[in-house]
Amino acid sequence: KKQLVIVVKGLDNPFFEAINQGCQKWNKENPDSEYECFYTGPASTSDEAGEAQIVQDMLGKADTAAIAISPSNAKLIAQTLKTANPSVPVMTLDADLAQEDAALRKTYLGTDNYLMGKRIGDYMKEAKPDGGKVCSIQGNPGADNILRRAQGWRDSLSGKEGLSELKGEGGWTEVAGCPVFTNDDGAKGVQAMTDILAANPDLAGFGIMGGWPLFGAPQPYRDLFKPMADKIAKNEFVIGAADTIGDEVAIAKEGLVTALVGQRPFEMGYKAPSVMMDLIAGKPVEDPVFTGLDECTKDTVDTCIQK
Amino acid sequence: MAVTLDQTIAQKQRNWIASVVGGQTFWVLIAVILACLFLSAATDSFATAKNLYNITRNVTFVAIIALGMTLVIITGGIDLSVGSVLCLCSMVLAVVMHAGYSIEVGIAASIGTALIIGAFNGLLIAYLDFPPFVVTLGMLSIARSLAMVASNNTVVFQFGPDHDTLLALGGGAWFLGIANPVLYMIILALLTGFVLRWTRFGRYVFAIGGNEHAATLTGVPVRRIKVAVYMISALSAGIAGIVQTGWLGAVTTNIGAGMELQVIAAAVIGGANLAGGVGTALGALVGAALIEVIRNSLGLLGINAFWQGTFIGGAIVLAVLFDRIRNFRQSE
Amino acid sequence: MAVTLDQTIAQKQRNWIASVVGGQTFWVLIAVILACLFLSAATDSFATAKNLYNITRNVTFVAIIALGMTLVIITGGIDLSVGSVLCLCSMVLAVVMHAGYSIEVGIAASIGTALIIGAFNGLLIAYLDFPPFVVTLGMLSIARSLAMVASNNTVVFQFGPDHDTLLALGGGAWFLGIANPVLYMIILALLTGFVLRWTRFGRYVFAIGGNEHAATLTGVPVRRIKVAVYMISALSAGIAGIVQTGWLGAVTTNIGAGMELQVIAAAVIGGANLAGGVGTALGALVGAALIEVIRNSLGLLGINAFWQGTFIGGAIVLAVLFDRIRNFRQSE
Amino acid sequence: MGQACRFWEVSRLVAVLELTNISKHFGAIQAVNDVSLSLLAGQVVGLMGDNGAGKSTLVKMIAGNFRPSEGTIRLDGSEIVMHRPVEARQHGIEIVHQDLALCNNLTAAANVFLGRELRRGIGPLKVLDYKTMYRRAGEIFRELKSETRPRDLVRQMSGGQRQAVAIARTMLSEAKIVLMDEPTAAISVRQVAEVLNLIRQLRDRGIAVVLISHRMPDVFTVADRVIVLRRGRKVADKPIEASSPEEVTGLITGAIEQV
Amino acid sequence: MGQACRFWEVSRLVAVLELTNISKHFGAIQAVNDVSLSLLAGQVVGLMGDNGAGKSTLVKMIAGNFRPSEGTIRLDGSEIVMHRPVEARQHGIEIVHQDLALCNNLTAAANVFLGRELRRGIGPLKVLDYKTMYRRAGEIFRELKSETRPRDLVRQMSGGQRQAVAIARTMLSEAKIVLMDEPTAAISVRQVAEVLNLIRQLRDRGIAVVLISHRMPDVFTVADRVIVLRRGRKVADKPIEASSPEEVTGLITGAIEQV
Ligand SMILES: Nc1ncnc2c1ncn2[C@@H]1O[C@H](COP(=O)(O)OP(=O)(O)OP(=O)(O)O)[C@@H](O)[C@H]1O
Ligand SMILES: Nc1ncnc2c1ncn2[C@@H]1O[C@H](COP(=O)(O)OP(=O)(O)OP(=O)(O)O)[C@@H](O)[C@H]1O
Ligand SMILES: [Mg+2]
Ligand SMILES: [Mg+2]
Repeated sequence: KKQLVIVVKGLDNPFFEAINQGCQKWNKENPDSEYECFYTGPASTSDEAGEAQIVQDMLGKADTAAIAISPSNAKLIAQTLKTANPSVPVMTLDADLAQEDAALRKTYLGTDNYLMGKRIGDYMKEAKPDGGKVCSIQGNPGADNILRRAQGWRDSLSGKEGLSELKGEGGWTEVAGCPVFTNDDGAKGVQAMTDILAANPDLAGFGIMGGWPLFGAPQPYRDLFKPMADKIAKNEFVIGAADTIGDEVAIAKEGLVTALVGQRPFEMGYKAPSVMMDLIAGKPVEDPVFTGLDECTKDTVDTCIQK
Repeated sequence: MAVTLDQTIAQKQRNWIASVVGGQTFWVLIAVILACLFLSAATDSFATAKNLYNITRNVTFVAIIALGMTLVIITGGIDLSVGSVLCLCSMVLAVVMHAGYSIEVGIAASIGTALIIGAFNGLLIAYLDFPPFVVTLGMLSIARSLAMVASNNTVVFQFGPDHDTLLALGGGAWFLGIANPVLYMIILALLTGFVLRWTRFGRYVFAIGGNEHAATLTGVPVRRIKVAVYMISALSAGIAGIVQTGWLGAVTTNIGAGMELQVIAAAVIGGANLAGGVGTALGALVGAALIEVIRNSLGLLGINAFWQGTFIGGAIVLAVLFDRIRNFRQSE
Repeated sequence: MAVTLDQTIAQKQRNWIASVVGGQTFWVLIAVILACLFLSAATDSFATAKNLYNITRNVTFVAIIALGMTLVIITGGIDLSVGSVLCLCSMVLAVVMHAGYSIEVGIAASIGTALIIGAFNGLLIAYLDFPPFVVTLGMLSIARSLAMVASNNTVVFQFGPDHDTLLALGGGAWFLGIANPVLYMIILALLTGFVLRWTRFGRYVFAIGGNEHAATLTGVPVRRIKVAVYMISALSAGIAGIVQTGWLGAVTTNIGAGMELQVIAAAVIGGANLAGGVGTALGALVGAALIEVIRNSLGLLGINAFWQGTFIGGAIVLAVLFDRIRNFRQSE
Repeated sequence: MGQACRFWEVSRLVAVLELTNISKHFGAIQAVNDVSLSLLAGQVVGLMGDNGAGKSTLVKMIAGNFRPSEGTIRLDGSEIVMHRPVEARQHGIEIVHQDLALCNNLTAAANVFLGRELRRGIGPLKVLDYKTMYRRAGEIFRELKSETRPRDLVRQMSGGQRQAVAIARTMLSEAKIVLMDEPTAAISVRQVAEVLNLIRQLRDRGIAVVLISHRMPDVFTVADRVIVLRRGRKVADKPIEASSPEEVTGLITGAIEQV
Repeated sequence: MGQACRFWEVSRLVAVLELTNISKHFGAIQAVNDVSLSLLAGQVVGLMGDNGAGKSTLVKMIAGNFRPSEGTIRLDGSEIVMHRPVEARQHGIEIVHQDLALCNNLTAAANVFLGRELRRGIGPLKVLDYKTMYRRAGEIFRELKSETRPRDLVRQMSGGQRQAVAIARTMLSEAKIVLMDEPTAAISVRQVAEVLNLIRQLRDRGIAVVLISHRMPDVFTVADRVIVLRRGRKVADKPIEASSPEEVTGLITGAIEQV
């Protein structure tokens, strides 16, 4: 069978596993297709060069009919694509190339990360219009999608564009020691949040740009915020968090987070093969194709996730 | 003359105070205490019950593994696979319990996995004379890959019927308000200390690290001890994995990534010598504590995130500096 | 009798064929060749010009650093900071060029950074007798943190006026269609091989690894050589960083993460002995090549992504197995 | 001379250990080649030979460190096969290794008792009995007249003290055979005299002693019989009074072929 | 005896090296305490003493491995301060270390030339001259009558061969002073004779030799003068013919206080 290849940033992330689930579901539903969906990636999300090497390998493989890439280093993948000059259609998935390299791929399928961050900010601002001291929790220091979310989040809170740190704009101030980079480690995330909270008792909220502290360490997260459940309910303390993976929705239900803004990785994985087949067939395809966002608050948890 | 000989034989070159003060462990302990005093004075938030509760709990996972690692390091070996073994053991526990088995079955499966991996490492190292670095580096890769296979790379956060028991095990505080993981750590440290000082096994571990050839010649079962030591190291990673699972309430396939270097750093900072023959259980704890106190303080002091790595790295180097300066003076 | 003595003195216990075949490097080279033959037969896509171009280029970054690491390992040390140093040097180059300076200035700044870091590591290790593991572990943390500071944690992908020169340097193929990085790697490997075999410096590196005490007693400038060795290691990471920047066309604070273990694995698989005294430049290349061939083949053979780690880990262990079995037979 | 004769006579009665056609090769190297000999209770045998002649290899086989490639070892008339050094010790064979086999990071007492630590306690829970080990080690050092402190690390000890620690090992249990591989190489005249005295004491207790040494005077002072190895083969085995330093030197260097 | 006298007389004329009130302490340990002595060209000095008496420490100071805590060293009448072993060699002082100071992973020739490799080439680009080093090393081994192959690794060598390698180092250049720290400890009678012969050869070339040994016969065979250290102090320094093994033994053990 010819392969529709999906290369993700790293296998160590359950988010990408959801993409894989979508990919496998597509395979199950299309057993007779001349194509199959093939999922791969480097072992670790931080292995950027490794991802580029896998992209090369896949482009060099005779079976490859089309490829969808989730670039962890957009510039690097762009460079790789330039030198490889692939004959098969290329698209991006989940994360996109930079604006000026857009010509290297046929389309982008995935979340609008900027919008996602903006929505997190919107929820926080709505809950606490006066602002206060905040801290953003980020993942890997080099991850572009997270940086874009953070930008959207800041833009939303400040009402201005392109600030790299909030210093009172729109009433919001980032405290010293923030942003925190957790390197996609849930426990580390919660530990850092605990420290920040201890150091700044007057903190007004957290903006969590990647869901690690919630789905990777749900229990310590609960332990940390259960005593503050009241304040969260009264919007005295606000937490906006990314993703709806694992235990996150349950946490929202318990009222320990103001709002969740989640992506739809399963949908990405499920849709990607069809998009790629369209590209192979030469059919016109929209650019970009945004998968939607699932937005959950305490009240909407039962209905917010698109099935 | 006879008196002199008897007196000489009864003497000891260094009394126990001298040998305590002479060790690196002591100086690192001093550093930890000084750091704590400084933080208590400099911030309101350090010396609170809650912060201390958190710090002591955070320290445990690295510390527990560092105990096993210390044994390995004393024999002159190294175990790079502990982070991945922690991940695999957590995952086995999670998957088994998620499938509806009881917590006992889950823990047994998890411990069993750890022992098998440790035995594999140990057999290759002891009987086929593989370099420990290579074997355990290979296992680092293998164990994490198996964790992905076992879980299908998903987040497991529901642990079947015994869900709450597991969470209480890792997240509770059954005794005097001390976090459970801390209790386990203390028990394991006492056990390790006891084994090292008071058992024949511990004596052999030191002998192998001091002079493996001599140990073999005098009839120490060097190979069996080495296998046991790698099994203990994997076991400690497994135990840490189980406890951590109970604490976190969820398992992903990236937990414990990069932990091996942290654990080795803790053991080495605490005085274990990678050349073999030297190390203590207390040192493992103290080394882990120093790293955690630094990490905690960076948050409390509001240090810029970009600079935090510099502080942590600097502190690791500084921790050994005390000991070096002392040695340096003495030898000159 | 006089004749016998003369004959004895003229003899050599092992001729060069025996000593080549006797080394681990040889067996790993055989393994690499076998793997390549197998892949050429089993897949259509392995033995294509493009794939070979990619493989040879991919191998270079680990291989170049492994050359420097081999020197460190021969002296009996270890350098865990190379991944972070690669990152910092790339970042310095990128930031300087982005600020509008020429490529020469950028490279000079980058190399200068590498040398300073190497000297720092080396001075602590050689003159203050710090354990190499601790110092370079601290530096692992520090260098990456400094890279964040230098770049403000942004992605740098515009390199000022000499942008294209830099990309050509790393991404081009100026000679017979061989990727430039491969050329650099070959030149550096020849240089390293030459230094190890034909210079006094190389001789001293081996002497230090063989018996540091003896080297000191016989007047080898042990400390200065050690400092030089760590500087070379950092330098090799810096060079790899510059070349990789030219190839990648973008620098983030992530690059080189976890690379230290890969590099050490390459050196050790290639026959360097972490106990010191043994290692070759060719070995570093062969070790890096084996790892890359395995990685490449897993993708080409369509192995399930979850299982890839198991294969890579297994291969690392297997690589040493050949050598072990041979040794084992001999000693029995 | 009269004394030596006395033991020579006794010895004919009791052959504690008999080696028959023992060989050992390491790969291509033939370290010991078809050696037969017997050790007799209460007799000191000096084992001499050039560097690399195979002396250490021979005694290591007796001590259970190596297994012979060929040949048999008979203890008190019955054949034994030893797989580990512990088994040799259980048979009453003790050895002082040429490189002393000491762990620098342990105390003198710990080194003396290495491999057979004393333990106390009840049932399966047994802990090391430090006190008794220190006491016993101290007693042995006193017996050896060596200023060695049982509680000190071996790392800091002088050559003579290290030697004392290695020799002390052989005195832990009542051995039948004591093998000494160059016990006097690096120690001063004072301790040499002590060691030779010790060997005489062992002999007088009826223990068979093998003394490997390159020091002709030592061997001729204390040994009852001398065995010379050359290139793995036994080239001489005779009562000491029937030989002379000159003859032995000739045998070692090969100037004399065989006697 | 007559010969010894001859050198004793010569020596009064030429004091190659003079130590004045040399002391060395390591932390609290006083290894060498206020020792003065002079070495004379063409004279062999036997340096004896108990284990830990400070013999090795003393010669290491002469060889530039340690710097004295106190006291001065005078070479050919002018004071020298050495910071590194190379400087001592430049002054014509060679040493054979007690632990031989060999690198097991290098060849015999590489060990012989360690620290002063021969190189060839033009200008700044110099490469190791393997060929000449192998040749020279071979010549020296031939001179020493040692069956040592310059191209073999030291790891695989016997005790005697290792000793030969260490001794060969001292013969690379024309030394004024050769210090030998127990060169005969672990080697067989055959090589002992060679080493003693070698020492005589050195002496006859007018070189001052210090021989540290625990073997009384060696010292009394070859030395012209004997110095005894006890607990870091010099307790005797007299011509060999004015002393006796018994006296020296007494001095070493402390039975005789001082002469
Ligand atoms: N473990 C081993 N592996 C290979 N060869 C060995 C081993 N042990 C000894 N040999 C070799 O066997 C031969 C005999 O060595 P052995 O140590 O028995 O000599 P020796 O008589 O004790 O010499 P010395 O007086 O120097 O101690 C030597 O050629 C030596 O290199
Ligand atoms: N580097 C060192 N650091 C500390 N103490 C030392 C050092 N070197 C030697 N000593 C101590 O100095 C004293 C003299 O040692 P030295 O080696 O000179 O004795 P020696 O006469 O050569 O003995 P031996 O006959 O055993 O070789 C000993 O107590 C020894 O422990
Ligand atoms: Mg021997
Ligand atoms: Mg000495």
